[in-house]
Amino acid sequence: MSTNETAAGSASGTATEEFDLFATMALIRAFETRVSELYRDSEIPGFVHTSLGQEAVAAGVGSALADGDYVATTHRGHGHCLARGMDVEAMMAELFARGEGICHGKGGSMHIADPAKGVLGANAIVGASLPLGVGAALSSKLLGQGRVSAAFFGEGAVNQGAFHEAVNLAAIWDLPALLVCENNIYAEFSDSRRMTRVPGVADRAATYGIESETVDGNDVLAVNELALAAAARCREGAGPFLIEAETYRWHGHYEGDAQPYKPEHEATAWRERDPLVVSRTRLLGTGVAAEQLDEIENQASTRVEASIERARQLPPPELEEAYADVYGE
Amino acid sequence: MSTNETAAGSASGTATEEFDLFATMALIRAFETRVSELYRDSEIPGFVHTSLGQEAVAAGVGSALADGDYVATTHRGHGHCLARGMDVEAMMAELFARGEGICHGKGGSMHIADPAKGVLGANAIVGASLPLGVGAALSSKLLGQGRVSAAFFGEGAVNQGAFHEAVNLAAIWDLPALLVCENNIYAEFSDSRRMTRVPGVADRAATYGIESETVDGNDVLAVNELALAAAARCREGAGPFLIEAETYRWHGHYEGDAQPYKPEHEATAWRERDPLVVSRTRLLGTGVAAEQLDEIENQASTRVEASIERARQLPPPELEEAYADVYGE
Amino acid sequence: MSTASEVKPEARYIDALGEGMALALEEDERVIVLGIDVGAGGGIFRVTKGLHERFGDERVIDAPISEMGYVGAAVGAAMTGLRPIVEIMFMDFVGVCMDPILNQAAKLRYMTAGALEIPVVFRMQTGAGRSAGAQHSQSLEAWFAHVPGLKVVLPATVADARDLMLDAVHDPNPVVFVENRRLYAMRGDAEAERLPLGKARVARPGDDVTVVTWGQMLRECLSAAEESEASLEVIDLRSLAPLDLDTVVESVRRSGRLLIVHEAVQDFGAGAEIAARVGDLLFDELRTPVRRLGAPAVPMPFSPDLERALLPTSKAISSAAEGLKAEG
Amino acid sequence: MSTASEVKPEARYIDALGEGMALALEEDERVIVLGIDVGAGGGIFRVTKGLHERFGDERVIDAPISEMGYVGAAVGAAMTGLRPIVEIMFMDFVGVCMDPILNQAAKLRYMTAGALEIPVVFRMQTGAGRSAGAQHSQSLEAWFAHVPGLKVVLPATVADARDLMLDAVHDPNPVVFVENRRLYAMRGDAEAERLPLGKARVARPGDDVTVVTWGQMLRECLSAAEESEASLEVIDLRSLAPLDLDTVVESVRRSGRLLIVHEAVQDFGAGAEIAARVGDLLFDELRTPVRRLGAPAVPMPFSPDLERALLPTSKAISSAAEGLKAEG
Ligand SMILES: Cc1ncc(C[n+]2csc(CCOP(=O)(O)OP(=O)(O)O)c2C)c(N)n1
Ligand SMILES: Cc1ncc(C[n+]2csc(CCOP(=O)(O)OP(=O)(O)O)c2C)c(N)n1
Ligand SMILES: [Mg+2]
Ligand SMILES: [Mg+2]
Repeated sequence: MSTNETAAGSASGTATEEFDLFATMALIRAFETRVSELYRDSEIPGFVHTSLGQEAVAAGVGSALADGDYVATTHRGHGHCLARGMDVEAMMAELFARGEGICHGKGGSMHIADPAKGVLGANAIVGASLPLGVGAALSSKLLGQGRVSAAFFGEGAVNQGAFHEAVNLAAIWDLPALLVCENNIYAEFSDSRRMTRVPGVADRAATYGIESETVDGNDVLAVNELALAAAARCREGAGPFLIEAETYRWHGHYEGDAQPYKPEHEATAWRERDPLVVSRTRLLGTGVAAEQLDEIENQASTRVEASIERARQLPPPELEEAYADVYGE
Repeated sequence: MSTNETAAGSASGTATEEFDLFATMALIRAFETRVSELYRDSEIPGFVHTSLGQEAVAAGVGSALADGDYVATTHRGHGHCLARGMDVEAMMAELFARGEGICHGKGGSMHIADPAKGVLGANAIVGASLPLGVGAALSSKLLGQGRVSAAFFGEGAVNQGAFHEAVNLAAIWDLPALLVCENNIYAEFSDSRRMTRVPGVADRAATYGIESETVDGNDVLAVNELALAAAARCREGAGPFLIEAETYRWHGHYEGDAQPYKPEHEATAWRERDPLVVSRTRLLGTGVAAEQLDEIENQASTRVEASIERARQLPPPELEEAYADVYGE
Repeated sequence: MSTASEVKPEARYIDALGEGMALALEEDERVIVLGIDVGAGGGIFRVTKGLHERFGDERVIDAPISEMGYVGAAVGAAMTGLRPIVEIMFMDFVGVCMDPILNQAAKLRYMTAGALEIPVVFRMQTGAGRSAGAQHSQSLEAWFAHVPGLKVVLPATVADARDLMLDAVHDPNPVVFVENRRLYAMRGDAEAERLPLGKARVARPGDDVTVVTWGQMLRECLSAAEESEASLEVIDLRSLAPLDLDTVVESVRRSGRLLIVHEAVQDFGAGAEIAARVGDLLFDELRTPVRRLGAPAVPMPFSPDLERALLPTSKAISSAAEGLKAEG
Repeated sequence: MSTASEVKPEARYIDALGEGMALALEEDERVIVLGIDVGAGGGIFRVTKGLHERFGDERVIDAPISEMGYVGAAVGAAMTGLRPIVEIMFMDFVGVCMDPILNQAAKLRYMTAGALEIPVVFRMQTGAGRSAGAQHSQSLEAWFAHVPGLKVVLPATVADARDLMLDAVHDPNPVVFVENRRLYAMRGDAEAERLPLGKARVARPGDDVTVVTWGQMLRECLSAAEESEASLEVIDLRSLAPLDLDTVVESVRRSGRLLIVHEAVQDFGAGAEIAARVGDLLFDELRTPVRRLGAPAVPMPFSPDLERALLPTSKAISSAAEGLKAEG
């Protein structure tokens, strides 16, 4: 699909659609904002990587998937989970390491998962989402399920052998794999443009003989329309598709990282292209009232706040939990 | 460098140069022919992968390297070793697992090496030659040695993550790495064209931002001239270069493999483009006498035969050898 | 291809492996076989011969030389409804694809509190004795046994080659399935009593010394038992995880002596765990120290002479056992 | 940056590591530091802080997220004249880059009959206790100790963080250098007596029970020794390969009792090897069975409460030691 088609698609997006996308972004924003604070306040243990600034990718792709579709994601996966409808309370409880967390406190931020919703999990090994996601696509194809498997990964993961091998497998096996690169320019402290001579990730698809497209990752409608088209293509059996969503992470790699490696003007410019503001502006232009959008944001905050209140009250896992689920019967 | 330049270079190749290249090929041919027989007769143990049919790549690239340059190679590495001047007797003794073998009988065909000649070894892990070769190139660059490091690999190895990662490292670190793919179409029993949608290996260089060129791997002069130019480029600090040499292995993946997976017409066509015949024909055209070439071939056979006779007489390694060289002091 | 009951009593180990896979493919559509050249080529050692012909492209799948990719994909497929039998051609190659085994398959059930099930079989061919050199001869079963969440089975008999394969496929957990190459050509009874995965087998009863082993070394131990002046009770462990310590302990209680034999490097090998546990549990009952016999701490040399000298032989086993008997 | 002699007596472990690397970089031009974000960023845990500033782009090199590539390149560089210190950010990540360690670095000297020398240091940060989850908390030292050709060092003190780093860089062999993250902030004496790589240290003398440990668990064992009613002799092994069994045996000869403590999963862990060897060598001299204390066979859970419950504590150590003393 060409950029033109996408642009055309974008124009035809209705306000109702964008409204839902905006709501998803608002939820991710509220969630991540509070998670960042809670982590700083040591209420959440472990490692946390927030996706603030990248909400449009999660919302745009997540909303393009159907029930039964799969998502394999990364260490920066809260947004993808929320966009696939995972329960906010169960997620927050998990980050708090509670027994009622979605993974009973055994997974945490880097491993949060909900297979019932198709979310095979965040993953703390850079690049691992790709073979796993491709494997889920293999299941879908061989079992004739017509499911799409979306594998999220960062541009830093592209330098992993796992990327190379998995993309090729998806290509030669013609799998319904939606390969979604969130190019937020940095991998930890490293400017990824220094880590390869050809920074465009979509360009690399050609070497595997698959199609790809770069999209403005801060424009939720553009992401969503591209993802819808790409997912439809996958479902029709046309093989894998690679999306490169250009975006930016606002916070450090981890909370507390002062990001000395980022030029201020760059950070500022990207902040100005806040995906929620981009969407809000467009929605206002279509006649949606600001109050309606504020209300959505308030609802998101309330929902997140309630999940925090609840998580705080919950007990840690029972000790037996530590010994459970190592093996199945 | 463009194809034109290479062609120009090719035209200027003198008969004397090709004469030496022919001699190297003849040696490899004689060596591999006998090794194949000796293996069938159980005189050589272990795994053996011959490079019959691929002699022009080894000779062409090997002769383009200078003293001090490095070679990291694969399971199919005899030709590369011979082309770098490794001692035939010490090599044969190694294949016979003798104590006087170049590796004291501890390496064998898949691990034959001679660091004194820059040969860092054959390697039994597909893809491993690439990171190792790139590491040697890093040494050359950081120590300011101006050495070129040639990493040989098959087209099957291109599907390994190690290829992807190593090529990228060579690119971003601007290393004097000569990446030599011997595309002999097959990886074990698999037609490699089924294992990727874009079978041209040279085309893949673009994804790493490095230059590359495809060459007729059965034309030793063409290979040599491309390799000379590429090595010069590496030495000047212009960064890595990828050569894809199109060739064919005559024998099975291992000796005894009946190769049911190869269409007969394909095998026949490639046999007709025997690199030694291609070179002989050209040499005859420049006025070299057939007897001279026959003599070279005879000398090669005699040398190989002598190495076999000697190897047969040699004793196996002393038992203490098994315990030596695990650690250095 | 025949069904289980038709396997000839003197079938080969390698055919029993193929039979096990064929039965698994036959009984459950979700089972697939995946690996380098496992398809029409029938596998580099011919273990999967005939499977592609019988079950087709979608069930018996050739992979490119991309172990990290296809082993990882097998794990992803196992999470989502397939039951892959994935081949790692040589155990040594786990060096390029350990992550999906170590960090994904072994841990994802636990990390998701049981929400993900990962029924995958990692077949890997292993072992020295064929002059394959240091990168194609390793026995690394101790690594896998050290990783919670994995099962590790090592069939040593023809019947187990088939039966443990079926058990591994039926198991809801990731199973590392270790095939010693030197067993491939072995013929034996395909109709031996079937024990569940996780249960050791007393391969030969005896009184003086308990010999615990697995994989290829079972044959050497049984030969040793034939040759030895001491009466050896030979136990084929069959799996390291689960570890059937009860069977070992029961035997050592009677014999008072324990010798552990494995092909892997002895230092930090799996035998150490058994020695440590029995040494603790039966401290007062052991008549002699627990002994181990494994390969010395060197990479496996290419030379067949050197290689032979490094691997435990029936002679070394019987003399170690006799030594133990003489000790106390 | 200061030189060795200026390190404050109460320096931090993490600074001593940096100091060790700085000294190595200073004294030998062939030494390089390589890893993800080890350069201007100073490392994700700030271990390499200041090195890039001081030694520049060509000596302190940022790598992309390509462990297989850059660890393999480090091995290739070590063969050809450099002496790389290469970082694997978490030991768990060996899952993506085991081949260059297992099949290349460990074996190439041997396979070339000594013609290749491979002086490379594989730094890897390890350990649980930070709620990092199952993929960022593993202690896999037993894997490396099982591979002939590798040395495995695990500095447990501030002085050793620097001194073993220097020894590892000077060593002509590949050295796996294990840094437990929980030690990074520890302060301690930087000027302790210097022992060679391969020699264990008696960290605290005692009479009743010998406690053998390494890495982070040394602190717990020393606390246990403070608290315990039994008199514990605590031995810091410092390296698993070479394994200084003599020091252990000498101590157990006196105490008659041995407790081995490690953070890694107990089953098939490195403690088993020590238990097996001592159980054999001192069969007649042991008063009680050799005991081990390690993590149970489960992936490390995220929850700090669960995690705490799984790791050996000083209390568990002292009660195990007291139990041994009571036993005999
Ligand atoms: C195999 C492996 N290597 C290194 C790391 C450490 N690490 C965690 S996140 C990260 C950066 C990933 O960058 P990118 O893929 O761009 O994702 P982003 O963080 O930008 O979302 C690194 C190096 C890891 N978790 N796994
Ligand atoms: C990591 C790894 N996977 C698989 C193998 C088994 N193997 C040995 S050679 C080979 C085929 C290699 O093909 P190619 O790279 O094209 O080289 P060629 O044999 O054609 O020279 C394979 C799969 C191996 N040695 N290492
Ligand atoms: Mg990024
Ligand atoms: Mg090939």
